[in-house]
Amino acid sequence: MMHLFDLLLILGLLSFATLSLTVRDVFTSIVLFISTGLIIALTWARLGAPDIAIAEAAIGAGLTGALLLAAWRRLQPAVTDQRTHCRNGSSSPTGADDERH
Amino acid sequence: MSTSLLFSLCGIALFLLGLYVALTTSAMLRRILAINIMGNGVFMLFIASAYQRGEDGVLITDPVPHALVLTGIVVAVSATALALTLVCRLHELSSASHEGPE
Amino acid sequence: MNATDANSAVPPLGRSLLAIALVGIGLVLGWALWHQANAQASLTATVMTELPNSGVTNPVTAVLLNFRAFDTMLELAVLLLVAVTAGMLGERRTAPAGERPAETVSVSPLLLSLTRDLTPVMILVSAYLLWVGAKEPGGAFQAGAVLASAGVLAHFSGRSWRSDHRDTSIRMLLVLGTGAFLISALAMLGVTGTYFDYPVAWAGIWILAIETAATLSIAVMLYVTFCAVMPGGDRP
Amino acid sequence: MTAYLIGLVVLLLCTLLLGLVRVFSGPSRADRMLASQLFGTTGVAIIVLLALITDMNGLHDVALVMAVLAPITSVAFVHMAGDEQR
Repeated sequence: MMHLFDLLLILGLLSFATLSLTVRDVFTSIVLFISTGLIIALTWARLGAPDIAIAEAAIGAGLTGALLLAAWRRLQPAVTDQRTHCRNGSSSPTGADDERH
Repeated sequence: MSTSLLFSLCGIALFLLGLYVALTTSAMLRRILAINIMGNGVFMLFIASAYQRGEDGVLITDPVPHALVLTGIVVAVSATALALTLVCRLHELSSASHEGPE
Repeated sequence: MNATDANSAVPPLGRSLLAIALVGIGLVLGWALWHQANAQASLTATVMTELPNSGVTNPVTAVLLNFRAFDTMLELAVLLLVAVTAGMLGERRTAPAGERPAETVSVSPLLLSLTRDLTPVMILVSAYLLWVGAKEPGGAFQAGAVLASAGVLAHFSGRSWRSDHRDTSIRMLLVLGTGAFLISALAMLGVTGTYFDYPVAWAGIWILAIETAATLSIAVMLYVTFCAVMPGGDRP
Repeated sequence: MTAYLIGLVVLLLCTLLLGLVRVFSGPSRADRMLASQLFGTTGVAIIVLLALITDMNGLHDVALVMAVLAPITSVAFVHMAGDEQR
């Protein structure tokens, strides 16, 4: 029965990571990455490493999400940001949305 | 198949997945995410190798890999933040030079 | 690797070759792991015999703060380096703009009351993690991360901490963790002749003091790094 | 008793994986974000149950930290993307 839990955990981890790295929309990718961090924290708890699970929970829930969303906001080419003078509509070299497949 | 081996294989899969995406994608933010996934795969290999059951079924975990991974996680989030800062700065500079008075 | 320049997507042939190579690496790694599975070397016994001499009873904290304290000190130095670099980048971003426009940040009362209620809880959890780290899971890194999250929440609700890294108090806090480790290493060199060889009687309280310094330092370093990523400068 | 708890954990993990559908197909960004917050709640429940099953008291602290820090991501989301109409 615990084996089933392990298999589900690994399945979820791999599918979250794969989807997070392959989905087109960058925002969805960020949300999936935050969820991947949560599943990784569950995995540390399962593997008997509560120290690391606390660190992963604190960093994954508190810092990574805020950091990635802030960077996503700054990389948005279309959204006008009054704080910076530049407003550009064209895609940029490091632009967030020019994922090619 | 033991639990340790199962999660070790999962760690290897995560590492290879992250490596593939980091080498093939062209979007910077996604590359940073991929490198993070790679790091998590390595951490999982460490923690899975530290997970052992004794003869009487009681859980024995090796604290040294745990300490190493704890250090690694904090350094990883810090490096991620630095990479994000650099990417955002590069994006702002290049878009300013596209729009700028030239 | 031809994929590392930012603007070129890898052609399909390169992708499939790369995928084949990575699958090969995965098979080799899996094979090595399979044969390694029964012959594991473990440091558990060594740590457990030395644990009574370390001053704490949580083995992970003992490894981090006593047995391998050099690693932890260098890690704090890495964090310091990152915080200073990111702080400079954030400063460069806002400096040429001259006067920053006075922003009208409309913070909802819901967010303000959430911050007011949650910040003490976060500080309490952080202190609890720091204190309990000697016996049970917890310690400086976890406490520092929770404290930095409290700072992030305060930043979002418009009451940001002073985060200018040129500020003297912020500078003191930034170097506090690495400095505490250095001072402790040098003091132990004078007392016992080895860098991180604490006297057994004083090890517990000494580790707690270093951990407190490291917690404050980690929280401030993570917060300064976070502020560099936030849009709109260091301060909202 | 332990078998019952393990069954409960497996069930919760299944619901968590089903939530992936909403993240993937949610029409708006808020839907995706809320699904991920729901993962956080489910994760706290799973960790508390794991603490009961494996008899590891340190896991309660994991659940505590996770529950206390969960609002920060949604606050960040509202701050960063709350003014959009999508």
